[in-house]
Amino acid sequence: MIPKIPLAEWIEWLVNWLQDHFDPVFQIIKNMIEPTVTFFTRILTVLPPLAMISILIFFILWLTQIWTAVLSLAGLLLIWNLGYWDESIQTLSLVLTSTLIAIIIGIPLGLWSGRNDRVQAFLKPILDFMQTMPAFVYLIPAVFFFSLGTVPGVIASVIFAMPPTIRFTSLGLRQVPIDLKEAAEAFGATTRQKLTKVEIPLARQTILAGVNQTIMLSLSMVVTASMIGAEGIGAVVLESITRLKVGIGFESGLAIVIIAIILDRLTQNLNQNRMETGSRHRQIPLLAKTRKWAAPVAVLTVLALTITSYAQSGVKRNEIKLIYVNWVSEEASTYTLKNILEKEGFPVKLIRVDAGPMYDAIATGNADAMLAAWLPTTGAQYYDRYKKDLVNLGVNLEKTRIGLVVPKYVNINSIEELASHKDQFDQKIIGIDPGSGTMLLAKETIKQYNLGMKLLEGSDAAMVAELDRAYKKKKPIVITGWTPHWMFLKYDLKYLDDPKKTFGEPENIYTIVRKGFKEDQPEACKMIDQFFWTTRDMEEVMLDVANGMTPDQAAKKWIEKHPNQVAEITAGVQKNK
Amino acid sequence: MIPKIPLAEWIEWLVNWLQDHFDPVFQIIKNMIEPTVTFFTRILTVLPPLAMISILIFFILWLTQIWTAVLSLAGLLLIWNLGYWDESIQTLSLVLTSTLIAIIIGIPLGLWSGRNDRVQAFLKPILDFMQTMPAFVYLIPAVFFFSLGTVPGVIASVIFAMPPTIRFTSLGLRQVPIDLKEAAEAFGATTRQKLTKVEIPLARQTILAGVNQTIMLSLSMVVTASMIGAEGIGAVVLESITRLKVGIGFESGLAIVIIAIILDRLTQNLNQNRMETGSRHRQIPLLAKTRKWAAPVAVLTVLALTITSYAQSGVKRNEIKLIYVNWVSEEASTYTLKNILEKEGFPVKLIRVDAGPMYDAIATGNADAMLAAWLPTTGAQYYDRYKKDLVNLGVNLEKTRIGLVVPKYVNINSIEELASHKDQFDQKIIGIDPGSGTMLLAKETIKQYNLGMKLLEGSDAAMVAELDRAYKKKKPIVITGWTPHWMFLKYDLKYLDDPKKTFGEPENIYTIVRKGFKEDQPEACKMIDQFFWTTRDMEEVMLDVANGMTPDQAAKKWIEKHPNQVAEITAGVQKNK
Amino acid sequence: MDKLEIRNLTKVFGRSPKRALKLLDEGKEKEEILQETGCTIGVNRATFEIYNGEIFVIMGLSGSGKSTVIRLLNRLIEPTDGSILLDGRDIMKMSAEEVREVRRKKMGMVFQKFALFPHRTVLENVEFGLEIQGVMKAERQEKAMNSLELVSLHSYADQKPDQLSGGMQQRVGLARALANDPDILLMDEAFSALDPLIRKEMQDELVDLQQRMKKTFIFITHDLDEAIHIGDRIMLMRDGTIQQIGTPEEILTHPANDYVKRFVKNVDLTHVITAESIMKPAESIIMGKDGPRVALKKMKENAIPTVVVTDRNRIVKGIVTAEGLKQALEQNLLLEDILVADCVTVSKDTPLSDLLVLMAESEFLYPSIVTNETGKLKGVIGRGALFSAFAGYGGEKE
Amino acid sequence: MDKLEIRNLTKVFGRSPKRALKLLDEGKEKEEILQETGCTIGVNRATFEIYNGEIFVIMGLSGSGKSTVIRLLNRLIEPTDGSILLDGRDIMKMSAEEVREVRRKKMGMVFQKFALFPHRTVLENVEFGLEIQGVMKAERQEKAMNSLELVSLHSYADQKPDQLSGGMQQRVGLARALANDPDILLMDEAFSALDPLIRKEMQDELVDLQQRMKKTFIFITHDLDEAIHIGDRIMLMRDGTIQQIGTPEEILTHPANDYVKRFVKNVDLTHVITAESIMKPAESIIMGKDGPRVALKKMKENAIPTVVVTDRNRIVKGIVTAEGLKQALEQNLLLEDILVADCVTVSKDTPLSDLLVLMAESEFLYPSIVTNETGKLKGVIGRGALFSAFAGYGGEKE
Ligand SMILES: Nc1ncnc2c1ncn2[C@@H]1O[C@H](COP(=O)(O)OP(=O)(O)OP(=O)(O)O)[C@@H](O)[C@H]1O
Ligand SMILES: Nc1ncnc2c1ncn2[C@@H]1O[C@H](COP(=O)(O)OP(=O)(O)OP(=O)(O)O)[C@@H](O)[C@H]1O
Ligand SMILES: [Mg+2]
Ligand SMILES: [Mg+2]
Repeated sequence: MIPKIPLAEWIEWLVNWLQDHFDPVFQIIKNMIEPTVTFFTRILTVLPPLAMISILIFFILWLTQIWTAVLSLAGLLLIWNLGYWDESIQTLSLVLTSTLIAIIIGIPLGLWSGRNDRVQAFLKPILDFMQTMPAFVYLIPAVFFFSLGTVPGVIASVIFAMPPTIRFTSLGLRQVPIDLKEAAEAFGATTRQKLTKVEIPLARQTILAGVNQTIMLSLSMVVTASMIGAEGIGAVVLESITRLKVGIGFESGLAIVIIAIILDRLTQNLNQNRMETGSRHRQIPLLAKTRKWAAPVAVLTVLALTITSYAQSGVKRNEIKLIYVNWVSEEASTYTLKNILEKEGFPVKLIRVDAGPMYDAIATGNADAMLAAWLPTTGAQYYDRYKKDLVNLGVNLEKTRIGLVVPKYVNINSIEELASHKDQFDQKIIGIDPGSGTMLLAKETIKQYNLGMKLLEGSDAAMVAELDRAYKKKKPIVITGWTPHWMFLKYDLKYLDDPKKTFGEPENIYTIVRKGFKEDQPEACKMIDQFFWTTRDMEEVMLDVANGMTPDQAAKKWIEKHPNQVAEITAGVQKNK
Repeated sequence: MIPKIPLAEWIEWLVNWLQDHFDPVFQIIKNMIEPTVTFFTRILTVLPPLAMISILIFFILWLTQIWTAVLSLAGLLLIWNLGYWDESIQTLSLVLTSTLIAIIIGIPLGLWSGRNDRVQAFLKPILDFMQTMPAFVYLIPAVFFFSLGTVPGVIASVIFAMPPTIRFTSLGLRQVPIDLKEAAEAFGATTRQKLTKVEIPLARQTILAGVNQTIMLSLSMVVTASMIGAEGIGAVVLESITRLKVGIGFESGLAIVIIAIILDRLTQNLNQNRMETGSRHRQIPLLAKTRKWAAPVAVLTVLALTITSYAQSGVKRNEIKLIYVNWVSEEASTYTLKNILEKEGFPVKLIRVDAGPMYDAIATGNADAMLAAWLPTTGAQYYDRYKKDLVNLGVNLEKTRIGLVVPKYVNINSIEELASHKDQFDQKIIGIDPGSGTMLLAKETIKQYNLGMKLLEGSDAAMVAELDRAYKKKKPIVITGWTPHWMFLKYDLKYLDDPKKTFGEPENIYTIVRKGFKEDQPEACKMIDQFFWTTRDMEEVMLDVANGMTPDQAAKKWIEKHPNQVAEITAGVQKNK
Repeated sequence: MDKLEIRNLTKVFGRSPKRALKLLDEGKEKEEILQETGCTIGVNRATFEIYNGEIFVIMGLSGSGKSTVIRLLNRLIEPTDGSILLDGRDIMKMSAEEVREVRRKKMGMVFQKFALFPHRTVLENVEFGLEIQGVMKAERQEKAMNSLELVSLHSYADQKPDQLSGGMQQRVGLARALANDPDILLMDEAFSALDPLIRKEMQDELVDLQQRMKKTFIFITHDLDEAIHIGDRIMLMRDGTIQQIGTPEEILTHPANDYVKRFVKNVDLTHVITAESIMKPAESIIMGKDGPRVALKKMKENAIPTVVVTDRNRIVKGIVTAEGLKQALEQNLLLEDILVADCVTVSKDTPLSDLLVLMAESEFLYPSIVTNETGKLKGVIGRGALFSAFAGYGGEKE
Repeated sequence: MDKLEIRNLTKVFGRSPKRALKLLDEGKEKEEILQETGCTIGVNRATFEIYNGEIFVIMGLSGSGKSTVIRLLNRLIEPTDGSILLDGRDIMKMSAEEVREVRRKKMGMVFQKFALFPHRTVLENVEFGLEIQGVMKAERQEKAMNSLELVSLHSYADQKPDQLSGGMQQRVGLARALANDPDILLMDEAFSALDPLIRKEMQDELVDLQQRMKKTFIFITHDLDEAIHIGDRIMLMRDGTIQQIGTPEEILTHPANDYVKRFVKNVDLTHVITAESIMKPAESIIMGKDGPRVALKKMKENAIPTVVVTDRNRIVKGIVTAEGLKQALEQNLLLEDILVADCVTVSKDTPLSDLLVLMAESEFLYPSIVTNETGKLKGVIGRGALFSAFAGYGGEKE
């Protein structure tokens, strides 16, 4: 028997080799893609949502029929209402960039393959490869090459989404009737003229259907892209799904769908407009007559927005990038710091990631600061790894705690007592998501104390819901709890003593900035360094968020209510002009 | 301001409502999809791989040109050589099923929308929805409705992959020249005749391009589908990627690509065959003349295979479903048991899943038995949850162990000594994947013993590679180890004492069967009950696998070498006829 | 009997047919209406009948609505207004099912632009109509083959239409319509791409079909000669309106207006006017019964220089001239001896142009004798009558 | 001067042209070769020239390779063999660049199946050639509009081709080719869908273009009358081979073989043969110089019944007859008094058929006088000469 071909090894070697030798190339690619995405995001976010929606609708009105515009308006307002505007814009930028790249590369390739059988035969398996090689497989190398963020997301989208454009451009070209090609030739058309004047216009419908597929597929990659740190609505979906929140997942998914439908209608209209010129004035009574102004006005508007956004960004140039991990507690602290910084005139950009990438980003200088280093336990694995590239500014919150928690009205005080009272609690401890550190420790605890109770799995939200229900009926309940958590503000709770220390020692949360940040932004760094608050403060903010405020609102409220604390944080810092 | 529309809540409510009231419908769907997938898998696996490859190639040769067949042969052999044959067949079955469904639903819808503008306008946004609503969002409800496994995978594939078929069928129909439609009408063609005799043949190219896209997209969903338990190559990709094994990920991804390329070539050839009849005999000198026999022979072959497979399955009807979690250790034990059972004439089906689903499957009766219950710690969360629906047959392997491991030539024996010798080990402990329980315990250990060493993350394989390197140079090294593991056979290793018991107590591995299994299959159950071996036995098998054998081969080898032990296991059991 | 009755048939292309019709009522021209409304007048209130078993030819300037009329007849396009009665039933009011039946059994069509199915071979194209009707494969292939042989394309049966030349494609379209064997054949410039030889064959085939099978043809052509040759009646259209309907002769001799006149201007009427229409009743004597004297008497009575000789069944034998008679009387010859047998004898539908040539060849020595199909005497045409006919119909030449 | 020299041009469609050529050499028929190899003979070793400024007509049965020849001329299809010299340069050896130049500047083409661009308006279609050449928008629109006016379609400039009737589409194709103003125009059945009136206009336009602009036309048609009317030379093809090339008269009077004979059988030669070819030199006297006696003498010398009277510039004044002269001598009348001025006078390219009609109208009293363009005497045609010509060329009629 033939031995197994060591393909896996070859590939790993190749990836390493590429990583070692092609870095400049990857940097060039990165430097081309990143600004494009930023460009789109910038001009789309330079105005507040409603203003932006108006402008967009105005253009849609120009390009298409009235009811498409109405539909788009409804969709965009829904996105805004659901609160996914910013994320949607980021997603849109990502999709526009990938689609743009896919079209710029795909259409020429498609044309080539439409005119040359050999190219077609050569491309076909490659296209198959691009569409079916699971994105997960090349996302990892993509991260090696381009580091986390939007760029590998765009690249993955392009790889997955480009084939339809190529395939259908080729197909469209091949379907152009031969006698029309001949006619063009008979008049001495160059290959190029034949393409632009005859073949492409006639293949237009098919090509656009391909482009439409490219847009759809590129949107369908949004969630996958977010797995490697691409910002946008995909991240929301991913987050909600890992938390089993179908509703929110659907909501945010819907935002993607709305973008898809609007883009689809636009490309579709582009298609029809060309097909039947002159005779559609009955359907667009509104702006049809001024249609000729659409192009120049569009150019001017985009120019204006661009200038404004880059002018603004002139101020924002040394924007502070705060990165945080996707936990409610860190959300609270980071938003609070952000609002304080902004009040003092420092522009701030927030980046939400997983724990690993957070440390990575600071270490590589992709982000400036973070407030979320739970040490020595939780963040240890990352902290230890990147330690030499981080600057630790010290604690911003002391004494976090994990343990079993009961309402104050429960009459036991120690875990040891629990074993004998377990029937009171139905022999259940209400836990959270199975994978979390808290749960592991809770299990250990049950074992160590021989509690013989069942640890129920669920989620943070489910646990609080259960607590709420019991609390209202004053029923005994025991949950896995940790501080800071807003439930301690809302309910009268207490930790059960843990004589065996199975839940470990309390941790502190540290502030960490990148190397060189102090030199670059001494004032901001000082303020970040001085940021310090208590679990109670944090819980205040978290509670407001849990009750429905946005993190920003909650943070602002806290800042207003605690002027003294804020003053301490900003003490000795010069306002930024 | 308008309050946020509570869309998320509505959706959650809707999902619950559907779950409560539409269960019969979902069951019907499930009962239609599952047998189809099984059907494909059965007839494709009834023969050994090489025989199957021959048959497939023979048909490809009939349908297409010689070099397509050669290419396909190379591809299939590669898959087989890489060891992904079974998984590929499962994937292929899944893809064929979804494509079939997508075509059966998609083409009529496409035709309808191609002939009716209103339908087209209505379908467009729905298609956008299907393609861009992230699969993750509806996979969760799909699991609610259809439980884990292939069915929700197929449904997700169909949803994502069907739109191109609809879109391009519609487009193709719309591109048929109006004068040809008129000609058909002028001869009194019914709508149906016009469709089948004129419109579809003329739109064929475009329709097939759409179907091709459907196949591609359905293949691209394979990995996502595997996230909810669909078997096949997707699971391999997912597994390798979560373990950061780019090479294996690529290898298995390549198997998907090969399937894609072969399917692509086939549909493409279907296309061309019709386009230029009569004149291609120069390109297929081989079997062209016997082509007219292709259809009947194909039907006969499929029939024969079907009968054979179902005849076999007549024996297999009460096939024993062994389920196991995706760890090398459990692979070893499960394969060994499987081979013993088969030797005694009991047909066995193996199912590989994640830990949670494994317990779930036994509890719900979807699988019969498992050998992989690490208790009381590792599997506790699941075991506790499902306990009442499981039958615990007792231990099959005693005293698993986790701890820090060093080669015997290292001159320390306890973790406590490690602190003072840490420079000898470069202050490093070689760990495995960050999320695993072992690592958490190792971290705890470092803290508890105040070792001040760094715990390196990586993977099982990376750790062994590192160990191998050090071992050859007789360099001191400390790793996180567990028993059973084949490295203990290959290298002379020892556990470091753990006086503080930070790594917890040893666990045992239990055998668990579903309720009622004993009654259904008393003989098999008895044998499964009697299955018992030692870590050393298990490690033997694992080592062989690590050295390149397939699990089946390794299991068979072990059975041959240990007739006595096998005799004990099979003692008192009647051979199945 | 009327096969088809068309009443007030109107078709306006474009978005606002109502407005266009109103402008039309106000007497605007087609082009003005196009400029103003973007609507094109296809057919404008056409009312006419088509008789059973006739070849009805439609002519007119390009864009005058001929194809539109023909496509309205089998309802390929819906009319803006008007009705079409087929054997007394209104096609416009038929259900889709009924229309389909009509198209299958009663009306075949040859398209101006061929409209062959590129994905089918020539044979499969010709089979199409039968296939639609559910005829069995063997039978329909045979019929299709016959049809193809009719247009001499049987050796191309397995090629695809795009491998054929233009004229061959047109013939495939023809064969496709013929294979169906419908009562009524709608032929839109069905011969335009045919060479003269095949065209002649096809024309003859058409006339043959009409006479043997009593089929009705509605035939669009731009070839006046063809129209005159095969057409029973001709309809002339302009800008969607009917200008004149009539037999070829009617149209040629009595054009309804200037347009028609201009249209037929270049036709050499002498190709159309037949011997019958200018012949005079012939004085004849019966061979074996009458002698030279009778002949002379008849000449004198009627002041004519020749007299026709027939047998008792009025079968023409020849003529005798005054000189011949004189000679006979002088030399006592028999009628047979002075009989001129090689004089010009034509059938009554010989066009004048042919007659002129024949008489010129015989140097106008004798008048021509006109006979019916069985050779019986119908009349004579003297030189003078012929010349004056030419003076009247000779057409304007440049 | 030769504009185009075609040498040994061969085109075989299908996969194995070599084999087909071999079979062809063995003398197999086109259809046999098709059965045997699946290859169709398009053109078979055609060698001919096209002169500068002529209208070269190609005729032949459908499928005989006419379109193939024309498409080979501008290299739309690559020949299997042979060469084409345009102004002495081999088109087959030209680079793509050069071929493109030739197509842009030197050769226009009208397609048998129109090949209009459906996505462009009529005007944009006509602009196409100019657009390709990079002509500025305003200029090319103007030219295109002119071209459209020529085919009277300017009011349809903004419609799409599929909104036009067949004939209108063909005219758009025509306008598109004309707008480019090329030296050579390849016209593949360019008038087949036109009605007689517009067709006549177009023919005249063509002849005008040829004469004014010295353009060369290669013109495929199935209409023999058209071919004869506008063609300087006619080429007849059959199954890819050239059967005969010659002026219309040559072809009609001396058909090279049976096929050609059959092809032209139905043509009334008298429409083709002109007065010039049967006229006799005329005896004439000069008015004011010669008197009746001179006339009489000439008559007697030549044994003719009439003599032509001209002025000193040989401009025809009329004829005098022997009787007239006798009368003049008897009554001492002047030449003017006996002059018959209303005798038939025709130009030398009047076809015989017209002449016959004219003479018939005047009852063959006098011979016809043939003059050149300026009215100078060229010859006379007597009744006898005319009749014997008819006896020779009259064609077979059924
Ligand atoms: N693309 C092609 N593939 C195969 N055969 C072809 C092709 N084009 C033309 N032919 C064959 O070549 C021969 C000559 O065709 P061509 O079009 O030149 O005829 P034609 O003289 O123009 O006839 P028509 O008067 O009907 O237009 C025909 O027998 C035709 O079947
Ligand atoms: N689909 C259409 N849309 C708009 N206008 C049309 C359409 N079809 C025909 N017409 C217009 O209707 C008028 C009549 O067209 P029709 O095709 O009946 O002419 P025709 O008499 O057949 O001419 P030809 O002899 O050129 O074929 C033309 O002016 C044409 O522009
Ligand atoms: Mg027409
Ligand atoms: Mg042709």
